[in-house]
Amino acid sequence: MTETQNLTLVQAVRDGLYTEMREDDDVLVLGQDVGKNGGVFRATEGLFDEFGGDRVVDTPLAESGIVGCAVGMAAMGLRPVPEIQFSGFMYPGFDQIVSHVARFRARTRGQFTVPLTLRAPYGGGIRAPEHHSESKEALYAHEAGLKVVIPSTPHDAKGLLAASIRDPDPVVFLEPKLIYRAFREQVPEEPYTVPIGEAVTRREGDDVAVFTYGAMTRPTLEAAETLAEEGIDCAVVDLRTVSPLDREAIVEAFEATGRAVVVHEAPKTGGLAGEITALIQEESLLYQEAPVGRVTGFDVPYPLYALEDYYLPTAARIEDGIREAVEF
Amino acid sequence: MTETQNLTLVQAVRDGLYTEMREDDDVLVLGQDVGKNGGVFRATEGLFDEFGGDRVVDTPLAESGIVGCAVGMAAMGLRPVPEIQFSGFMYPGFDQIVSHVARFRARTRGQFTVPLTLRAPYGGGIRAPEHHSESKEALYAHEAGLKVVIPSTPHDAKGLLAASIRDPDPVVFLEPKLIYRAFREQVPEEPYTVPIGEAVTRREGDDVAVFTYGAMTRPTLEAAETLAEEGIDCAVVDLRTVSPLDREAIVEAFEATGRAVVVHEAPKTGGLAGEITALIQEESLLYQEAPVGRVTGFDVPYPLYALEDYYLPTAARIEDGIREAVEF
Amino acid sequence: MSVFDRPYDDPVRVLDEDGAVVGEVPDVDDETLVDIYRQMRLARHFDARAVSLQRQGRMGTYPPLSGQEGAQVGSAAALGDDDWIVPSYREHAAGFVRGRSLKRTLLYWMGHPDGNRVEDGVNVFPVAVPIASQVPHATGASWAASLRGTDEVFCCYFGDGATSEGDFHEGVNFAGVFDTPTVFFCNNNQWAISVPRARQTRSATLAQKAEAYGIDGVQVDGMDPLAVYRVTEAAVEKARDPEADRPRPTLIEAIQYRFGAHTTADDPTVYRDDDEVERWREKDPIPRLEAYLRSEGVLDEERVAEVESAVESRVADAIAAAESTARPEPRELFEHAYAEVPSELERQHEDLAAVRESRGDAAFLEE
Amino acid sequence: MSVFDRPYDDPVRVLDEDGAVVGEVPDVDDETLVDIYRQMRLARHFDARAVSLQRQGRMGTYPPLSGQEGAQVGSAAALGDDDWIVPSYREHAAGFVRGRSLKRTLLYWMGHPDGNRVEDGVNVFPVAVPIASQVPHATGASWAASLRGTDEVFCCYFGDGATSEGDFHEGVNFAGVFDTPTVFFCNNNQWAISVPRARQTRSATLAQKAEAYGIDGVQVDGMDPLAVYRVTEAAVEKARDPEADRPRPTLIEAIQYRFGAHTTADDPTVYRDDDEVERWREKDPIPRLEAYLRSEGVLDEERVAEVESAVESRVADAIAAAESTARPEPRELFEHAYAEVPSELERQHEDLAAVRESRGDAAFLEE
Ligand SMILES: Cc1ncc(C[n+]2csc(CCOP(=O)(O)OP(=O)(O)O)c2C)c(N)n1
Ligand SMILES: Cc1ncc(C[n+]2csc(CCOP(=O)(O)OP(=O)(O)O)c2C)c(N)n1
Ligand SMILES: [Mg+2]
Ligand SMILES: [Mg+2]
Repeated sequence: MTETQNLTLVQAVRDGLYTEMREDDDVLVLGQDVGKNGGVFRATEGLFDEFGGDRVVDTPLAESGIVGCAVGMAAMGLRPVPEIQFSGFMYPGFDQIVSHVARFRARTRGQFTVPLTLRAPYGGGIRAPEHHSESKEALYAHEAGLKVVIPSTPHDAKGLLAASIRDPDPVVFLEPKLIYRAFREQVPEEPYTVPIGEAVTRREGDDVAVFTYGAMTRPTLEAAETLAEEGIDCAVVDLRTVSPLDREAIVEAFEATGRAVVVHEAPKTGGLAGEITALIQEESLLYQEAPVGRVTGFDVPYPLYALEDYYLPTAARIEDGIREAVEF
Repeated sequence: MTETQNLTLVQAVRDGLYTEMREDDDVLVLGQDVGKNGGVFRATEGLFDEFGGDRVVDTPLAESGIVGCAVGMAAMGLRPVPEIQFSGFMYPGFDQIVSHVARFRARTRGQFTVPLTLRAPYGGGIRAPEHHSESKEALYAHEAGLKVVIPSTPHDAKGLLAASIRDPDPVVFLEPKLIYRAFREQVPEEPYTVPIGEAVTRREGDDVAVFTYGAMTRPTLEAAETLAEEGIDCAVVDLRTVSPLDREAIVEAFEATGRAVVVHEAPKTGGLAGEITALIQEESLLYQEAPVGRVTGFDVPYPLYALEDYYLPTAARIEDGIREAVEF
Repeated sequence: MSVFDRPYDDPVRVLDEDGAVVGEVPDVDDETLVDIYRQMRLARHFDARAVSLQRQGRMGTYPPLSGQEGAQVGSAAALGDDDWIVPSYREHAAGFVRGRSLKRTLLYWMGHPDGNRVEDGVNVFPVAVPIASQVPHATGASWAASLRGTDEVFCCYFGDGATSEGDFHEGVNFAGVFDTPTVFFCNNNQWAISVPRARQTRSATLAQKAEAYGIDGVQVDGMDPLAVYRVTEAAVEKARDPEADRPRPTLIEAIQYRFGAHTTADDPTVYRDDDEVERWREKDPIPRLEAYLRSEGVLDEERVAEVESAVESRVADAIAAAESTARPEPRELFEHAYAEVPSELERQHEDLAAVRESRGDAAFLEE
Repeated sequence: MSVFDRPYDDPVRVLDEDGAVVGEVPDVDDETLVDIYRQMRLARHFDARAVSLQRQGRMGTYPPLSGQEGAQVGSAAALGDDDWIVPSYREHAAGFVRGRSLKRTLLYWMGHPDGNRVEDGVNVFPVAVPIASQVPHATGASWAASLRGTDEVFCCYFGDGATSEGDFHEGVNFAGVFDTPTVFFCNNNQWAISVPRARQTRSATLAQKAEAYGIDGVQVDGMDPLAVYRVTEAAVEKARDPEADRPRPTLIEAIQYRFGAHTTADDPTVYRDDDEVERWREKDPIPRLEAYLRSEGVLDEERVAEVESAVESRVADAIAAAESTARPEPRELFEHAYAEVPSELERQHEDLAAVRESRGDAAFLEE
């Protein structure tokens, strides 16, 4: 029988790192404060003591250096897992991500590959200072050569992280920090993977398909429950991987109802909801009974936290968005 | 009577810089090789001699420094026009663009503003080395606080550039270098502006609306001419500004025919065609007779140039895409 | 001889740890000295109160500065009236010296958008959270000043960790090339969260990084406000009115220590010893200056008590004012992204307003 | 005494401009010396032919290296068999020394994807076009080698302009902190396109930027292949087998000049004087080494002629081979973005294939 532990999402991330490092000596983590401090969210707690400073590396404060060094390491066959302290600080490393991480393989016809997993806590809602609440997954999803994974449960977090670390392609692994400690789940102690590129249906429903991921999964499920009381039956699909999208799952869920809503906290314009809408109508226009609704963050810079509750989609806004799609 | 000159697009850019610098002493250009060399595409030719080294500044080779210094200058009331030599080299300055250029105004409730115009030659098709052919306008369009302008004619280039420089908001001004010298047009000698945020119809047509911008405008028009011979009558709308989108013009052109195709050279997934599709079905689903077609670059890193002709949308691919939308 | 002509590892000093004079006291009047003292006391008290507000859930994450008052106040006090500071997120004290209000500083850490506004006429850049990203801003802003022929000097603050970022390198390098009137003031507080100074870089001093840019670099005892004053004053003077060959920009490394946590979200006991903290506490800038001023007869029990109570009431008033500030209106979200609100954004605002209308604010705010 | 213990502005030299010995000749056998000569001749001839291919429209933009052979060949020749180079876009000559084929180098500049592959067993990183972005790669790769306990040293090339980029700063700083076996080799050819060295930075030398990272920095006459050999060999040795206190990484500034244009798209007469070019031509590394080798009796007319004809036919063969390489198939576009082609990308490929099927390649290719 599989032993399990009751873990939060961030503990599951830590456990995923731990088990992958134990499995494979080539795996190492590097980043700011990941060592003795165990990460500002404790995602690497205890790893320094367990694996030592060569495999759990506190780096200087320089994101391009972190990502760029990880590129060099990965090209030489290691499996680096660089951490960027908050996804809002990935931008100083953006050139390395776009110009190198995403394209080393394509450029060299697979001769040089950089199978690194770039982790970052992401998203809003924790009353953080400026620049600490970004959700810009769309930037990475637009870069061919990258995979982009966003877990929404402890179980998935560990399994998707393991899959990412083992994946031959580089993965941007965004961890919704709003739910880092929001709830616990039984997580197997042993290593396992959850496949990249596969969405999962969190709730079955016949009236409308709601697509979401990350921290928005919970208010979406909440909205679905409320609507169920009104007799509106929502399917809720957690995408888990936002690049490449699980097109088959999206199309199937959509065609079952002809109505869809996409929920994400990233800004609307240019966000993934647009892409998902486009792919739905590309594949399934004839099934479409209503416009695909988008319940998203607004097209504004993420505000200081006194206003973040208005910025982020809430269960109420999601409900209204779903109702609109159903009543169209 | 207005004097005009017969200019190429890059000459019109240069002329736009020249007239704006003459009009306003606060306008200055800075970047790599913009001085004595006149820019690697000659977009700043002669400006150094005309305005001197304080206003036409060769900088060290550092994009974050260029953009970051321009932020400081703009915050103090200057109107800097930083040039990034190729849009593929904007990424090292991406943090400054996203974290500061886009949000100085919002953060400070309009107290500090950074009305700079960030120019870069962009797009593929000129047999350039790696990283010289990027079209990643979607990255900037996803950033609230930025405007993103892409001219497709010499006349627009000068007028839009002037509008950008005078605009109170920061503008990312992407110049399709494939058509820098592709054709000439009469361009007024005096200063004038073309409004940001307004699309223009390049060709009227009753059967389908085709939305495009930049260098893709020409093959799109070409495709439209070919299709006209077959009796398919395309409206071609040149968006000119890709953020904020001219939603009204898009909706109007779409509703007139109920069919649309979007053409851009950027990769498909997460590209602006998805956003435009989403906005069309959001506003006008009931008019929709066919899926909105997307004729775009592929979801791959931009190839070395021996393959770029296959990567870029051609008149033939655009024709096929339009035909599909019409025949659906 | 210029204060810059010294080995990089020989910090400028004025007072020793007991407040005894060991270097050249800056040539300022007593009121200025008392003011430096008062500002340090203000900052220290503000800091303690802010940390406690955070503990009580009345404020979000807050970065304390205790221990660093000497560097912040000493430098900011040495600037001219029209000069600017370009801070990171920890320079509350420098901000206060320059006229930034306590109330707005509190509001900022309370997540209120008004906290990011700067009082009119106060020459302080908005807080920069992305490390080192403000460095090129300072270069560009001071460059603009010199292009316009104003006399303004810009003092840019950043930490020891910031020196590892590309933006530090690019920003200071541009300053060297364009010879801008900029003072790059590094608050080397020995730690970048949990990463010690020695792990940031193998260079023996941070001051010597100036070599890479052909500008002057100098160390100063950052817990000696008078030494900081002196070296900043010299850097400002040189920026404003350079000698023939001397570059205008200067890199100052102010050696200091943060007594507290990196932020209220941080637990420093995980990564550093109490012993170390204790050793640095002996260098506390406040008793040092107080001892000197008492020995000079500039301060006495009574004036110290006066300062104390003035500082306490100022902070209390500011907290009261901040806490009674109205919550920002949600429309604020949409108003300032652009000079004019684009139509789509207007629509988004209407959507939000509609939900609030029908559901009330309860739909957004946890109790 | 170590070759690194010298003022930053005192370049290591071995031969003067006429090939007379003015420093310590590296301790290598004659064949190695002839090989350095041969490789420089090869690079020079390759360069001339490549420029002319571009002029004839048989190749795209090409960055010539004439004038820089001494630095590239001298350094690459000093590496051990298992060592690596991490080049920018201009180090064709260094690549040839390490076993990179002429043909693939040509294919790269012809835009053929096969040009980006490296021959099996050849320890050369792919070309890096974004300036300085390869610097952290070299640090990371050499760090990996030292973590794994291999003996490999990584020599990273970049230009004078590259030293202004944040990635240079971050990459070299990491190397200092983690004490990686890396040689940072700066080809200071005086120009970054049209921007002169003096405009890149106010620091008097680039070598002194090493101060910022606590590592050794040294200047070398980059047009003297033997001086370059010597200093690189010392840096490699130190990286592989460091003395107690000495850091493993080294920053080498090789002073040199590009005789030609930045690339075939550039017209240098716009920004620099012929005089300047002429002055630097007198330092040409090839005649210098040739004079020395002739004076030593290692080369004579006959061997020089041999080298010349061997070089010519090698380049001619490579051009023939490159030009007869089949055009890449469009499916190449899709195959390598990911280890496995995602379904949507497969569909995109099918779309393209369908258009080609119905329209033929004429629909894509201008005649
Ligand atoms: C670009 C960036 N990366 C990471 C962070 C997260 N972070 C905030 S403060 C800090 C440490 C800063 O250290 P230092 O520069 O020494 O300043 P100090 O906090 O000690 O004043 C880090 C890593 C950030 N704010 N910005
Ligand atoms: C990040 C980046 N910015 C700009 C460019 C455009 N560019 C190509 S080469 C070059 C000059 C490089 O100068 P240097 O580093 O001295 O190398 P050199 O070409 O002289 O060998 C520039 C600006 C680039 N390739 N990458
Ligand atoms: Mg610090
Ligand atoms: Mg150069």
